[in-house]
This record gives sequence, C-alpha cells and structure tokens, in this order.
Amino acid sequence: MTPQDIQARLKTKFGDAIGDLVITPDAAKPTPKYYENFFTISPKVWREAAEYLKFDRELLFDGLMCVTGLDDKVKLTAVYNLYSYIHRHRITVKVEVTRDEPKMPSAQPVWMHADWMEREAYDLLGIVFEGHRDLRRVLLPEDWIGHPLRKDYVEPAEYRGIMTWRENLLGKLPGESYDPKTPIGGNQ
Amino acid sequence: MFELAQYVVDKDFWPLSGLGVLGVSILLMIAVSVFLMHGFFMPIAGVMTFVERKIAGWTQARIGPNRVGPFGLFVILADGIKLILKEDIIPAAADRPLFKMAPYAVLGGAFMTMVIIPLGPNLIPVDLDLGILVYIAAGSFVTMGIVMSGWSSNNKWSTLGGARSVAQIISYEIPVGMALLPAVILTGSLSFQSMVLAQGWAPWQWTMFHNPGLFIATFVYFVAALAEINRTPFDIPEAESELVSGYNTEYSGMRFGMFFVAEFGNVVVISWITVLVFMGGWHFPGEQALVQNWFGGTWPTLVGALESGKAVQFGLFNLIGHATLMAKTVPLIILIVLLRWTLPRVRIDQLMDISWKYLTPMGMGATVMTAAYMIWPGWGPFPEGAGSGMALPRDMGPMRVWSFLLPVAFMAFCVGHALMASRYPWKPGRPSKIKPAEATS
Amino acid sequence: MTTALKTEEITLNMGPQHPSTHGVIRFILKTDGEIIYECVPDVGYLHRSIEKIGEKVEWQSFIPYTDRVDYLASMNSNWAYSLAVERLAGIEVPRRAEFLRVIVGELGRITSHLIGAGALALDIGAATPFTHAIRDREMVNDLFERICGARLTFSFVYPGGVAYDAPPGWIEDVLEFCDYFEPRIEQFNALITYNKIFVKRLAGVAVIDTETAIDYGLVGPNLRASGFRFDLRRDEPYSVYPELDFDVPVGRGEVGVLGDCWDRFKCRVDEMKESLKIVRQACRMLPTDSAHKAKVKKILKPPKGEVYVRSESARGEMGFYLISDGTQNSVRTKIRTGSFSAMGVFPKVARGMMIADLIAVIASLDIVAPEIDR
Amino acid sequence: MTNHESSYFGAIYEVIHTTLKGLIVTSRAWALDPKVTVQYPDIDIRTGHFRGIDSPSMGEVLKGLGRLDPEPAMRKLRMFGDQPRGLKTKPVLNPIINMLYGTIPGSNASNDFYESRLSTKIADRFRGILNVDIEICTACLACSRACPIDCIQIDTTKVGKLLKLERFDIDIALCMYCGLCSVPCPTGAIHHTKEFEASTTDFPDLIRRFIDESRMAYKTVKLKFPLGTEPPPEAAPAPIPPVAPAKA
Repeated sequence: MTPQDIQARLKTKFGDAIGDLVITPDAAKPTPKYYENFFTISPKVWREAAEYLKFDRELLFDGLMCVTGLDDKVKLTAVYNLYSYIHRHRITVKVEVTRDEPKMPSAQPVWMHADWMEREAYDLLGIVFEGHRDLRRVLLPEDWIGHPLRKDYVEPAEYRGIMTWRENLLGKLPGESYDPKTPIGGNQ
Repeated sequence: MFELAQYVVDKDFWPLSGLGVLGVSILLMIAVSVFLMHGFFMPIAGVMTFVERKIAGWTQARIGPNRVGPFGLFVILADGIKLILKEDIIPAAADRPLFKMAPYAVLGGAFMTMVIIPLGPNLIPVDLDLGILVYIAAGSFVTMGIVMSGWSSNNKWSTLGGARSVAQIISYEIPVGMALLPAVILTGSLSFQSMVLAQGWAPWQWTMFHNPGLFIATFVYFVAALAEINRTPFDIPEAESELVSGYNTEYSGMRFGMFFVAEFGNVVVISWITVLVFMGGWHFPGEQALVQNWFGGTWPTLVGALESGKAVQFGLFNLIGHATLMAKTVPLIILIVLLRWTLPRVRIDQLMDISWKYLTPMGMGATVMTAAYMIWPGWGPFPEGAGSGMALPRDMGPMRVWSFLLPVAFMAFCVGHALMASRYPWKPGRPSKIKPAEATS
Repeated sequence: MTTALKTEEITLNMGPQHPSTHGVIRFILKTDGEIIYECVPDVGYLHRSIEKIGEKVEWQSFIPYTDRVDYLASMNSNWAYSLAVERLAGIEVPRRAEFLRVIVGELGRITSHLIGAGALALDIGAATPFTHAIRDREMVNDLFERICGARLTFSFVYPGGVAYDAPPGWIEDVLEFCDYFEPRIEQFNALITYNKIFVKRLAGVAVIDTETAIDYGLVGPNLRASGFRFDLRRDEPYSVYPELDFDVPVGRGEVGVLGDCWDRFKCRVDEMKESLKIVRQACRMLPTDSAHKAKVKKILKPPKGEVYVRSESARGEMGFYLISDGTQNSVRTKIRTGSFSAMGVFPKVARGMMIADLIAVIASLDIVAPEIDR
Repeated sequence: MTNHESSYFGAIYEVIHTTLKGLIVTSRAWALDPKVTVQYPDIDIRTGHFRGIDSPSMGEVLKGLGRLDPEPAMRKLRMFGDQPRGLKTKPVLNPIINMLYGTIPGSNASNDFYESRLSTKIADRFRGILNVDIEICTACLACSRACPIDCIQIDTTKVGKLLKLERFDIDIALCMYCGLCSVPCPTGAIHHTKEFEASTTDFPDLIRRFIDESRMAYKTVKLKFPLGTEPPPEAAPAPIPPVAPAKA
C-alpha cells in the first residue's frame, strides 16, 4: 500500500488525531524518490493507533525498524519507522510531545523491539514512555544528569571525579607555557 | 627397597650400615622420592609444557616458542623463573591457610601416583600390591585440593569452578575403577608390575586385545582419566571462557605454577598407566632371549645383579624396557595434547551424562565380558608367565584370534571412514601461489 | 524452594571485564548454582555518543566515525552511511565504484563472520578454529591494506564512491584469495561445525523462532536462522545487487531445533560461501571505463529532508536515519544496529539456561559492544 | 548428519567419527600448513625482506627499540636467538624436519623459505603517522578544516598579500589516521608515512611540530602551459615573485 492509502486509512479510523502526510519538507526542490513520507499521530491516540498499525489486516506492520528521538528546540518527537514483512511496505510515524511535559504512551507492549529503543530515547532525549516494561537509562549510568542528545545539553566537566575532557595541548598559543623551540619529545 | 637396604648393611658401606636395615631403607625411600620429584617429575612436566605449546603453535599455523634457547627449549626454564619471580598475591578476604595448602594437596595427589608406576622391568620405586587403589585414592586427594583452592579464593567464579570439579572428579572415579577392573580380573593382581608381567610384547598379548570388552575398557579408562585430570574436552573446572579460569583464578606466581605442574604431570602419568595396564607396558620383543643369555634365565633383580657384577647389563635391560614404554607413551601424550586443540568443552550436565550413561555401563559390560572369557572353556584365560615367548594368536585358542581381529578391524573401519569423510580437496600445505606483497628492497 | 535445605541464589556479575562477553557488556545474573534465573544485560561502557558527534561534524567527515560503530565490518557501516547520504543529497555513484563497494563490502562480511564463527568456537572451548579463522582474516586484511591503507578502520567508502581505486594486480589477488579460502571453509566445517560435542553444546539452545525474532527486531543471520528468508540485499535491493545472483542461506534445523545457536552459526558459515560467490562475480563484472568516485562538492549541503536507509551489514540491517536542514551539519544522525536489538532478547532467552549456554548464546548472536553502545 | 537424536550407539560412533575427523584436520594443519607468524625484528616490514641477525638494519631496529647499545642484545640474539643458524630447510621438502623443528626463520634461510600467504611488507598506501613537507605547504588550511577532530593547528599571519606560517602542529594522539586531511591538500604537503612506532610516556611528546621558526608559505605559480608539454620557445617562464621584505 502506498503511504497515502495508509495515512488515509488511519485518518478514517482515528479522525483528526492523525496529521496529514508530509511528502516534501522542502517544497522548492523536487524530492528524490527515497525521502521519508511521514505523518504525525497525537500521543492521545498513539497506543490504539500502534495496535491498529500492527494487527489491521491491510497494514500488518509487524517489524518495527527503528525508534528515533528528535529534539528541534521547540518540541520532542519520537519517530517510529515501521515495516511489514508480509506486505513489504513501510511507513514513518511521528509522535510529538512538548518539552516541558514529555509524556507519551509506550509502544513496547505492541512491539517488543521498542523496549530497548524507547529506553535509549528516554536515556538520550528524556522522552518518558508510559506503560513501558522497565524504563531505565540503558546507555548512561543511572545517576547521570541531563539528556545528551538535547540541543540545549551542556556536557558536565566531570562525572564522579572522572574528568570528561582532556586539556587540548594544541590549543596553547605560541609564547604560552610551551615554546616551539623545545625539542619534540619521544624518539622523534 | 628392603633387599637393597639389607644388601647395603651386609656390604658394610661404612657410614650407612650403622643405621641398620630400617634406617637405610627410610633413607633410600627419601632419596628415591627426592630423585623422582626433582629429577623426573618436574622435568617431565616442564618438557610437557614445551611440547604442548609447540604442538598448539603448529596446529594453529604459528611457530610456538622459539625465542629462548635452541628450538625454544629454554622456555621451560623461562616459565619457571617467571613464575618464581612473580609476586604471588593472596586475596585479602581469602581463607589464608586453605589458600596456601591447596596447591600442595593437588601436587601431592599427582606425585602419589608416581610411586607405584613401573617405568621399566625393575624401575619401580615401591611395588605396592595395592597399586590401583593408591592411584584411585590419589584422584580424590586432588579433588580435595581443587575444592580447597576454589572455596578459599573467596571468588564466586572459583567457587563455581571448585563445585564443578567435585562433581566431575568424583563421578569419574567410578568409570576409572570400572575400566581397570577387567584388567585386574584378567591379571589377577592389583599391582601394576604384576599386571605388566602378565602381558607380552606383541599386541595380541596385550590386555587391550585380549577380548572386545577389554578393548572398550581401554577407551573407557582413557576418556575417564582425561576427565579425572580436567583435560579438554572435560576442562570445565578451569574453563577459561566461562569461569574466567575456574579454581585457579586468584592464584599467581609459583602457587599457580604448582597447579600447572600437577596438570602436566598428570597427563604423563595417565598415559603411562594406560600403556602399562592395557598396552603391554615395557615388554620388548627380545626380552626372553636377553634374560636367557645375560642373566642365565633368572629374572634380574637389582641386588642379584649387583652381587653378580652384572650392573651394566641390568642397567641396559631396564633402559630398553623404559625406551619401549616411552615409545608407546609419547604418541598417547601427543594424542592428549592434540585433543585439547581439537575438541570444544563439554557442558557440566553432559559431562555427568557421559559418565553415568555411557562410561560406567560400558565399564561394567567390559568386566562381565572379561569374566565370561575367564571361565568359558576354550576361550582361555591369560597365558601364564611373563611374555610367553613369540606365541601367535593362533595357538592361544580360536576365540582369542577373533577377539583380537575384531577390535583391530573396528579401529581400521573408524579411521578409514574418518579419512574418507575428510577427503575434501584441501590442497593443504602447497597453497596455490599467492604472492606475498612484492618484497622489493 | 520447597526443600528444607536452605539454598540461596548467587548474584553473579558477568562482565564488563569477562573473557567472553565480546567487548565491555555486563550481565547481572541471578543463578541457583549453574541454572540462571534472571539475566539483566547492562550496556553503555563503550558509549561515545557518536550520534551527537554526527550533529557536530560535516557529512563527509562523519565517515571515520561510522568505522568505529562496527569495527569488525567497518566497510559495511561506511557503505550504509554513504548510501544514506547519497539518497539524501541525490548523488549518482559511477558503476565501477558500485562494484568496488560490493567486493569490499562482501570481503568485510567474510572477515566479520570469520571472527563471529571463530569466537563462538573459542567460547565453547576449541582454540584452533579461532586461530585458523584469524589467519584467513589476516589475508583479507592484507588486501584491504593494499587498497585503502588501513587494516581495521578503513574509512574507504565515501558518499559518491570509493576513496581510492584498486591498485594493479589487486583484483587478481582477490580472486586468488577466493580460490584459497573456499576449501578452508570446508576444513573449518570438518574441524568444528559437525563435531558431536560442538553440536551437543549448541543444538536446541536458545531457540528463537521467526515470530519472536521479528517481534524483538532481530535482523541478519539471527533472523534468517529461524528459517525466514529475508535479506535486504535481495528484498530491498540497493547498489548493483540485482545484477548479481546469490542465494540467501537460511537455518534448516539440521541438528537441533530450527532457530537454535547451531543454526545461527551455520547461517554465518554458509553466508561466507555466498559472499565468495558474490566477490567472484563482482571481480569479473568490474567495469574499467567509469571513475571510482563521483564529483562531490567539498562542503556537501544536501537539501532539507529526512531519510531512513538500511543496508545488509554483517550483523544484519544497519539503518541510518538522517535529517538535514540544508546546512553542512546534520540535524540528527540515528544509527540502528543489529546488535542493539539482539541485546533485548537476552532476558527472555536466558531464563532457565546454564552459564555455559549463556556464553554460547552471546557468541551465537554475534553481538559486538561498540555497535550496542555507539 | 542425522537430524533426529541418534541412538545410543549411534551417538558413540558419531563422537568417535567427528573426533577422528577433527584430529585429522588438526594433524594436517600441524604438519603441512605453513606457519605464518611474522616475527617482528627478524622481518624488516618496510621492505618485506628477511633481515639477517648481523645486518646493519637489525642494529637500527634494536637501537630504535630503545636499546641504545645494540651490541649486547645482538650478541645474545646470536647466541640464544632463534636457531638453527645453519639449518637451511625448505618447509615442504623434508616434512619430518619440518614437523620436528617447524619452519623456524633461520637468518640465512632464503626469503622464500619463509613462504607464507601473509604479506610481510607494509602496503604502499599504509596510513601511518602524518608528515608535512613544509616547503610546499601553501597554508590554505584545507587540511585543518577537513579534519573531523581538529587535530591540526596552523597559525598564519598575513605579510602583504602573502601568507606566513607561524605554527603547524599535529597532535598524533588525537589523530585517527583517516586520511581525510591528505585528500584536499593541493600540493600533497601533508601525507601519511609508513611510520607507526610512536609510543611515548607522556602526551606532549605526541605533538608533532613541523615549523621551528616562522617561514613564508609556498606560493603556487599558475602554469601558462599544460604540464609536460614543451613550452613554446618565445614564452619565457613566469618570473617567481620576489619575496617581499617583512614589513615590521
């Protein structure tokens, strides 16, 4: 099924909770045929929409390819790339949440693959997925402050006494603590 | 040992004779055990490390140790010195006395078996007539050592390793006992020396080919002994990839060295025992003739030879015997080493299955069959006397001919089938000419 | 525990430094003796936040980082990223570059499977197959070193083509390697694949059927081992794969149950044979007229847009989700890798298993720490 | 291979059969496969040639490896080194000797004696430690822009219309040897060498400085005629602009 039919089918089922299909974000340039066609689903309906996407006879999106967290300074988005191994068609769905209240229903009960993917989105972007099996940080230590992939993230200088940067010896301007004349060390 | 002490006292060697027979024999025992441990067991274990690493290297397309000394032979000293120089750390929360005692128990167990192994016609430290029981007892002594080391290192992985080794070694003592039983029935005695004396030099005079049951018992013993000393495919207690190194994880320096020496010593010991009990020991073809014209028909003894001044012939006679024993043991050692670099490791529950479902029943079957051979008229018990000359299987009763040919045929079939199955055209050795990058100057 | 004897669970810490967790991964095991009750994987020890660097670095300068995402098959990850950038920026790749990419990609797949299969044999206890695999891998490394100068992190496939053209005599040496390596796979099989102890250790262990595999997002050999014939090179063809004929090996449940550890191992070994076939065809069909790299502006500014492109790397589907807003830096570079999803399967599969089996499952799923943590 | 769980005796025979097959493979590998270890000091991996114990280059290597006075080390190598000196054995000609002693790369054994499939020479395109040929560096900063980790630091000052190089440092600890800097360089000044031994104990040593005192950057001259063609006799080659005197 083409993305348009998929979007229309969902539109009929869920009404205006479904955004319209975005084909070419940059309308000026003709889009190469591979661009993602996506549409947004509002978090309120997302859980039912997910089950519908997976179990509807026409759609059968059993393979969740990838869950990506996005932050564009205004809102946080979770992008679900779905693929159907049976019908061999694919679609991209976006669920947007606001930055100050980043809660949305989790897709983990529908696709088990979302379990680790959503934990990573939570860990790196701070999107909270309700109904997730065990939402913990997956890559960063439990007591890490902040979510690194956010645009406004500032990396802390040290974590529990371990420095997270190394003094860039190149940055020294001539005349500062080193002078070019010093013989280069090592077995040059 | 006592005749020698008596001989020393009679000959009135000045300093020794004053001690009386008992004193001298104790002194002799100490001297022999010191010689055995340092002169024989340690070098054997050392050479084994070199042989193992060289074979491992070659099978894996690398050179193996060749840096230190001619052909890399000094790697034995290098390892030893390295281990001695390394600081042996005792973990803080370890159970110190147990931790320190464990390697000695393991090494002690390995040495115990050395005392009862006849390395030549007369080269046997003490010819105990309960030889096999001492050997099996040594096995459980080693288990105690391993459990001590596993438990006392206060490390979960070592404890797991220790627990595994208890299960493994104890449950493999049954098949070892079961496999040695038919040989004991056949030769009528528990002492290794008399077992060897009952056999002859020709394969059809070996206990191994006496009857199909004993043929199976040989392999049952070999596999069970491999498990006794934790060699692949049964090296589960110190499984590097699972338990980080099992019971000897926390050991370092010479303490670890002792586990090392014990393991390699054990490899040589079990190949000796296999050859002695099942494959005709140190018998060599011209044995009877030599005894006839060198010692006038009587079986040489140390004291007899010393008195009649035939020490040189005695030494030569034992040397030939020892040489044939080593000639049969070295291929077995190489097989054990090769097995380590060919087979993967068995899981702990499969290990138990093999012992209880396969090896023990086969051992019992072998015992029953050998007993049948002993009492059935015409099948004939073992020919009496040492190496009954050049007798051919024909004149040892018709049944014995079949029970010799059947196992040989089975072995030929297995090897042939494996060779046919691995006949894929590998063009090994001469790889098609791929030029290494142009070695221009 | 109904027995009167009071027994306690052991909480074992397997990793992050453990000889067979294939990099720094940690499994917190609750075991009763040998049987595992509960296995909780804990990753992140090798997290370099490559995705954040992707937003800071230009499009073409990100290539050296894709090497470090999956350093065992870095050719394939370079290729996956370049494919995504080409589709984003609409770059046409000359035919010779496409064929060079196929040769180098399939050789990369062979090296990765050699390590995967060798490491599984080593974790089960057999050291020789691993060393033989490494020796054959070194020969491919020599070929890579002659074409691109590096032996592990190649940075060879760029958006728009390949960094350097093949040196003279390189293609003949690749063909010669194929002739040399074909029988070596048979030797590997004779040595370990059908060995009874190896089979008993792997047959029927950690069975993952197709439905669970799809649900947990398993891809590549892990998915195909469950009998489901799905390969991106054939089902979502990219580059010149439609012109090459090769078949996709699938688990057949030869020794144990369909979809167990042994099938995953056998899938990888068979895939090596297929890759050899592909490399031979590509070497013969390599055109000599077209260039090895398309003209690409130094500072690449792809038009606004998003694209999710996936290609078949050694560990299955490696997907790049790239968002560009017309500048030279990407807004978001998401890397979807096979090992990360394979980690999710452990809690389900490891329950009731023995520790020795868990080691076998880790090696059979062929997970690699940098791919999980990125 | 039987798919079903084989019978009691079938399992036993399978164990015997596969173990024997494995032993056949390992023993063949033991006796016949060439040993491919490249023993570093014995092989001069830059030329791929086998380096005799007493050849000068071995002395360099030992000196290079931090043993300032190579003589004792070389004497030790000669005495205990990998023998046998005189044994010129071909790996395949006498398999017994080969099986017993293995293919030991004796020093005077000929090069093809060490016949193995692995290359013993660094490839020509090897991306080793960076080197900058400062005479032809035009200070265009293309390399430092292309470097993903900014491990190249170039300071230039303008002198009239020309550029003057003050500083050109590369931090080879940060560098990941990806070759992105050598691609855009117009004159090929920055390029990868075949050097890879640079282990030191502290970070500052890993900064390679290519300029001692500041110098004028190289000015590329636009050729009036395509390279390689004979210049027409009357067209005199364009004079190279004189170096403008440094004004303050």
